[in-house]
Amino acid sequence: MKNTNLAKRLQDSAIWIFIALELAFFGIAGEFLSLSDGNFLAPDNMLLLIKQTVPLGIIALGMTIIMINGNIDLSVGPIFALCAIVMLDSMTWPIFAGLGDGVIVIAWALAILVGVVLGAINGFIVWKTGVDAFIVTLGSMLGYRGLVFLYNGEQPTYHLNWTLVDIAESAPLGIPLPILIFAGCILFTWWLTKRTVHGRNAFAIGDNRTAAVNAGIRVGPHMVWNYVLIGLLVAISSATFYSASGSVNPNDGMLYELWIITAVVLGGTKLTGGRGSIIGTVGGVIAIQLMRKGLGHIGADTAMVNLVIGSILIVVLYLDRQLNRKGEEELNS
Amino acid sequence: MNFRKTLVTTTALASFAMVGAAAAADYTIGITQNNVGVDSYQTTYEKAFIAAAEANDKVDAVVLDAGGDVARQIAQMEDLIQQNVDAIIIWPTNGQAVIPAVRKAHNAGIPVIVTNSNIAEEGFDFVRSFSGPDNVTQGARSAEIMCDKFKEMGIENEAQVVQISGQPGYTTAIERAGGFEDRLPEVCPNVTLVETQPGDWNREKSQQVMEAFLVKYDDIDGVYSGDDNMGVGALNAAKAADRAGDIIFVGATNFAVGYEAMGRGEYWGSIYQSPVDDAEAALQTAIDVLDGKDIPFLNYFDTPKITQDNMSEFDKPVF
Amino acid sequence: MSAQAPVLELKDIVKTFPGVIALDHVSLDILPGEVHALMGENGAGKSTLMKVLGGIYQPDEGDILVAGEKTILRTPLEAKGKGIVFIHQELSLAEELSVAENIYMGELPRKSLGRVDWSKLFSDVDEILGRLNCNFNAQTIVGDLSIANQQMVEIARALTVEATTVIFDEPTASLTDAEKVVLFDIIEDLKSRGVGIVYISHRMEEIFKISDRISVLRDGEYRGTLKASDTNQDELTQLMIGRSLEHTRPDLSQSNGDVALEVKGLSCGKLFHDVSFKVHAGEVVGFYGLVGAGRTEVAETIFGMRNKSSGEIFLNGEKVEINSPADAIAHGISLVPEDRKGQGLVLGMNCRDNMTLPQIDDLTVSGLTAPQSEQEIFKKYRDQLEIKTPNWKQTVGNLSGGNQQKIVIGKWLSMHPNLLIVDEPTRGIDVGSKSEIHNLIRELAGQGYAIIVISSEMPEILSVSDKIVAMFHGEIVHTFTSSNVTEDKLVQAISGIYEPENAA
Amino acid sequence: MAQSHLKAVGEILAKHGILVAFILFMIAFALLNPRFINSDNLLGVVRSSAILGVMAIGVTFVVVSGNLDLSVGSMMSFSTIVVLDLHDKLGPLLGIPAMFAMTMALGALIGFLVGYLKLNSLIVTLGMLSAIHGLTLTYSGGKNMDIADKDGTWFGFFGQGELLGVPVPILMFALLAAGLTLVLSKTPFGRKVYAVGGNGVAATFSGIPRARIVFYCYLISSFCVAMAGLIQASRSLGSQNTVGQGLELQVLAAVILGGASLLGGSGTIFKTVIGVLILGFIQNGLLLVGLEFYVQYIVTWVIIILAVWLDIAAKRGQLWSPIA
Repeated sequence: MKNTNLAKRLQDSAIWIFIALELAFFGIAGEFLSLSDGNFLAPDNMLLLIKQTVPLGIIALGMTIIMINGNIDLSVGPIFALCAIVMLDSMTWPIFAGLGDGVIVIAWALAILVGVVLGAINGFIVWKTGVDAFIVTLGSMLGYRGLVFLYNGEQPTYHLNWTLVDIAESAPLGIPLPILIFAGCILFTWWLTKRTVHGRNAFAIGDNRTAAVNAGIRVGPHMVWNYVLIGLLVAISSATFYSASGSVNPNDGMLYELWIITAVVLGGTKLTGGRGSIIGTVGGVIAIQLMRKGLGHIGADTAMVNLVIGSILIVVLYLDRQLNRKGEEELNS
Repeated sequence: MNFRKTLVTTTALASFAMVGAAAAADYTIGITQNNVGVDSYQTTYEKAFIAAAEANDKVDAVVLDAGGDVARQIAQMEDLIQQNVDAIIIWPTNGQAVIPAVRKAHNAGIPVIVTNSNIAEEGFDFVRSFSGPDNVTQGARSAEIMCDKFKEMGIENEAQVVQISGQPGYTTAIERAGGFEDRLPEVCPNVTLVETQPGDWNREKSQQVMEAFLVKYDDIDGVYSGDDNMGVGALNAAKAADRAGDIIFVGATNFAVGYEAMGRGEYWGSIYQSPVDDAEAALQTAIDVLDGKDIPFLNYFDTPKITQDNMSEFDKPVF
Repeated sequence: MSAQAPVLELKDIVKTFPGVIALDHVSLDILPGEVHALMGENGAGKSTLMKVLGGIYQPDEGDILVAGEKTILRTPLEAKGKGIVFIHQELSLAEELSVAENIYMGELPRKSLGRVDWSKLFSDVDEILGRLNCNFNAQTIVGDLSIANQQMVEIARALTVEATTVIFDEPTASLTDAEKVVLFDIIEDLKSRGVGIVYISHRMEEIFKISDRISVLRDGEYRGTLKASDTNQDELTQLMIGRSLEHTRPDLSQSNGDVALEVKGLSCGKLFHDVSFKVHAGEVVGFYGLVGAGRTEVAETIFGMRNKSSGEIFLNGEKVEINSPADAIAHGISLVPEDRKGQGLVLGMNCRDNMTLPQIDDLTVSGLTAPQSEQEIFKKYRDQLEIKTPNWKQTVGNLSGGNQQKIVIGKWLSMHPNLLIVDEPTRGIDVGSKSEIHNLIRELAGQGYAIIVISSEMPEILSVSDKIVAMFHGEIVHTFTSSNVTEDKLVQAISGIYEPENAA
Repeated sequence: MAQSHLKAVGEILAKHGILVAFILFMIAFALLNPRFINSDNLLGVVRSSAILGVMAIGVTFVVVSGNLDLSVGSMMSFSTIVVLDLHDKLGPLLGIPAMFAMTMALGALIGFLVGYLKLNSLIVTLGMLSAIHGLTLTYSGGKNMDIADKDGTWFGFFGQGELLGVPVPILMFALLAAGLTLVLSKTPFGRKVYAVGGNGVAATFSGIPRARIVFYCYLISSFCVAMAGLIQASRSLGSQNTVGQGLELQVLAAVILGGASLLGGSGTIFKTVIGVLILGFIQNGLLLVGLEFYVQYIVTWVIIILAVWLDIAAKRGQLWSPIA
């Protein structure tokens, strides 16, 4: 039994070893190749790195719980855009005219409402129709993107409110607000998966659904709550990001779902469910953003970034498979 | 730490040639471009910009490409600010969304020059200068080209025109469409613009949009597209439905493909705009700002009309 | 055991599946503080009865009385609520979670805000594990435990609830002797606390060691209950087998064919080692043993599904290397797998396609599939095996278990193999057509096929095989010929307690 | 009684539901805008869905074998850019086969990773989606790819030409569909693909080389992508690097709409073609009715969920899922 513990420990920390390698490589390579004099490993450059992982990072936390549960959600991209549209547009609605800057709180609340409702719709369809989550969310990815365009045609939704921008760019206790929000979400989802009954049931359902059903866990509502949670996290991520930019294009959020699934898998969460960790996912998201930023720093163009990230994903998948290869009992089917 | 030092010294010479940096470059100028991979204009712009920067030994250039993603462009702006470059040139992916990032650079004391496609009004007081074509005039000139041709053909009283605009939310697209839609009724009051759909600077999408127009409208007399890349897409659709003969195509930013189509007599006219001028003007504006010279806020460079009649005066675009 | 009120009573339980009467008016009573063994051949209805008790199946007729009161058990959860706990042979655990979370799955102790009360959970579980003197604690991850320890977790789960009845289904199948001792102590402990225990097993010596009363089922009928103290193995075997052996044994033609298959010193990792035997053309070699004895694994290795770690295989005297089923089929070997649904059939495909799958490459006309020749094969074996299916288009998933089995047999017979291996030929077959399959096997032997039959039903092995290879824990204990085999020698052999006096 | 009745209706619906839906849509749109059913329009729609259709046929093989392929989008951009570039460098006669070889080499790589190394097909093709996009950008240096002398070449034949009055893309689409239907439903290889998708273990037990079958399915899929790239390149004799972006999910939607199950073992090329045509005609119909193109996304969402839900409901005999 000993080697499985070693394998498991290796697996859990694999993503962090990978990040350390990236830091070392870009740190050294950066000295020569990069034109800017700033040192890549400078503390505030690292802080900037974390800030840039926030949009995908927050959503990836929700995706982790969905995948631990054995499901998946391809519709996070359009939900991300729709929440932002409602947030920015609601600030221009006449009924809130009298509130002045107070409208910001209402705008955030509406954005979160949109995220939760769209998440709940996904959850109910998966539960009540029994259709596979991949197909349901593939459908809702198209449907929600349609809703985004329906809202404002092909035009971007734009409202620049400088107080909102100042809030979003503020840095209480010296740490940028988005990082604090991200930290809060990490804490909550980590606490949920490690400490609460709901979280532990997610593992049980993902690992052995029949055992969970026989033990009396109500799988349906559990799934709906997970989709509501990811909807909430997408809304938080969207509100945080668009408060600082003020304008959203109908095509925003494109391919977000693919990058997020990549990060969660890199972090060690199994696609078939039952195993996964929030901390691993945070590692996965940072690893990808670090790769993008590092390659940019040493002058590699977008082509190289895509080529490298795609290949690394496949290499990690192969290593992961080697690590938990069962003994020779396995039939060579 | 000494390991890194020895590593640095031994390879410094090797890297010296590659970076081509002069003894001590006065200025480090960072540029974040819109989407280099989207079309040849932008690729040629990047090459011209790098060439201009290397030719000028007072300048070190940090060249980044946002790949059309707003989030990535904002991250690149933050990176450039963090590396405290002397000046930042930005080719905005979305004229409105980048304003807060531009303000951050302004507050950090780094002068910002916008190139090719301006940012929205609210951002003007954080920007030192805009260097690029005057897109509103371009739109108006295209309207004039189309109207003159209709008059020549004598159909200026019942002609129907469709428009394929650029990427929604992109200032150049909004300004050119605005210029065209304002100027057309002034020169040809009876010509009706029946529909406008975005082609997103994408030739394939423009071809599909044109196919839809061809199905919807039996007689189309003129097509105005935001640039020749989209214009050629529309032309291909018309040729496939063999109705290209009786449609007047007018575009902007004359691409090589547009120039050839004009040579073949299928494409009527466009606006001549060279990415090389665009790039060099942007770099020069940045250097002037750093040298303390005062330059006009809107620093346009001229983009003349080009039609089948006068195309021989221009040499074929290089992109 | 004084005549106390039974903890659990089954009265005239009837359960039928399409074409099969699984339980025919079975009655059973479990007294508190008693170990009530339940014995019977495979397919005698034992597991069906237990699934009725465990709330997995609903009886068609008859009543279940819990502490004298008539109740209906719709789900395993309801059964557990009524104090009936079922420890399955296949464990249903979440391997990624800790022991504690598995034991209290679905009922984790809560604190405010839906938080898990970890301290209470771990202390309760450690206390139970202590009672079972397990060598692991509440926080160990189940995936890291051995099969035996995982079984302990299932047993521990029974102790979390005030169980009045605990049902063990073949619990010692994969336990070492030391672990068996621990299990029996636990059973003693449960007994002393007045819990009624139902113990299902094949192993005679275990039954006599721990059980007070023994009930026997045969072919879905209740055959009676005996006191362990005043009965013996022969009487029980007789009760289990019922019909006298003589008339079931067909006349065994003397096998004079040459050696079709010879296996020398074959072993595969921990599964089985140093297995050697011969199979002649026209001879049926029966492999008999308990679950986990390695019989299926031997067949899978011969068929190329597993890679052997050592040993040689000879077909018609010629040494062959078999690394994949495709090689085996090329050498004319066919394997009818034990798990019809999982390994034998593509449920989504129709009957004809399933039947002709292994030889599809040969049934072609200029590169395309030839429906007529496939049709012929299907019709031939449908009639020969009397497969009840409306037409060849019927998807296999919609057929009954017996017919599915016949499709798989037809699939491999149509290959005209020179070595046919059949794993549990009549599992899930209704009692009526079992002898049909046995006659077919004998007939094929008569036609010169070399056949290996793997079975865990003694009467089947006895009635079909010319030679019987008894295996225990991955080794061949002894090879009997049809003349010198007796039941109790066979039973002793497969339980690993057989001392060959001087028998041939 | 009710349940078996529902099952019977469900069975018919599941088997031919797609056809019924397709006909209903056509009638509805024809009534709303007569221009919809004039031959030019119908031909135009089929021609423009030919590219998506050709790719969907290839992906059908992959889905029936129980796997997924998200890389077809960027692989199509790759093949379009490469054939345009090689057209000028080597001339069409050499360029086209070279492009097919390069594209099928990518297909072979994926086939090796998923088939022989048994890696998860969703993640492998997700990685390849990004890697191939990088490859395309590196190959083209980010520039558009345009044929220098557009009039002096016959290369436009595939995308713009006509044969016996029928646009060439439609002919290629029909020919490929017919040919591969033959392969999938009438050859031993096709039977094995269904077996591997339906139950991989049982297939191996029947002597079927599962890894090799999966490998060939990805090879066929990459052949179809190369065909699509050829048509696309020839249609406008020039292209951008992102021409195939987002097609992979539209292709998957068409295959699922056609009735192929993501678990493998079911689905036919005919049904996939119907799925592609449904998507094409809905987009066209909505356009003619005057609705924006994005309404089509919402309609597609509804019919995908409905189509798959009814199919599952028919199989289990209950409308609502049994999940507690």
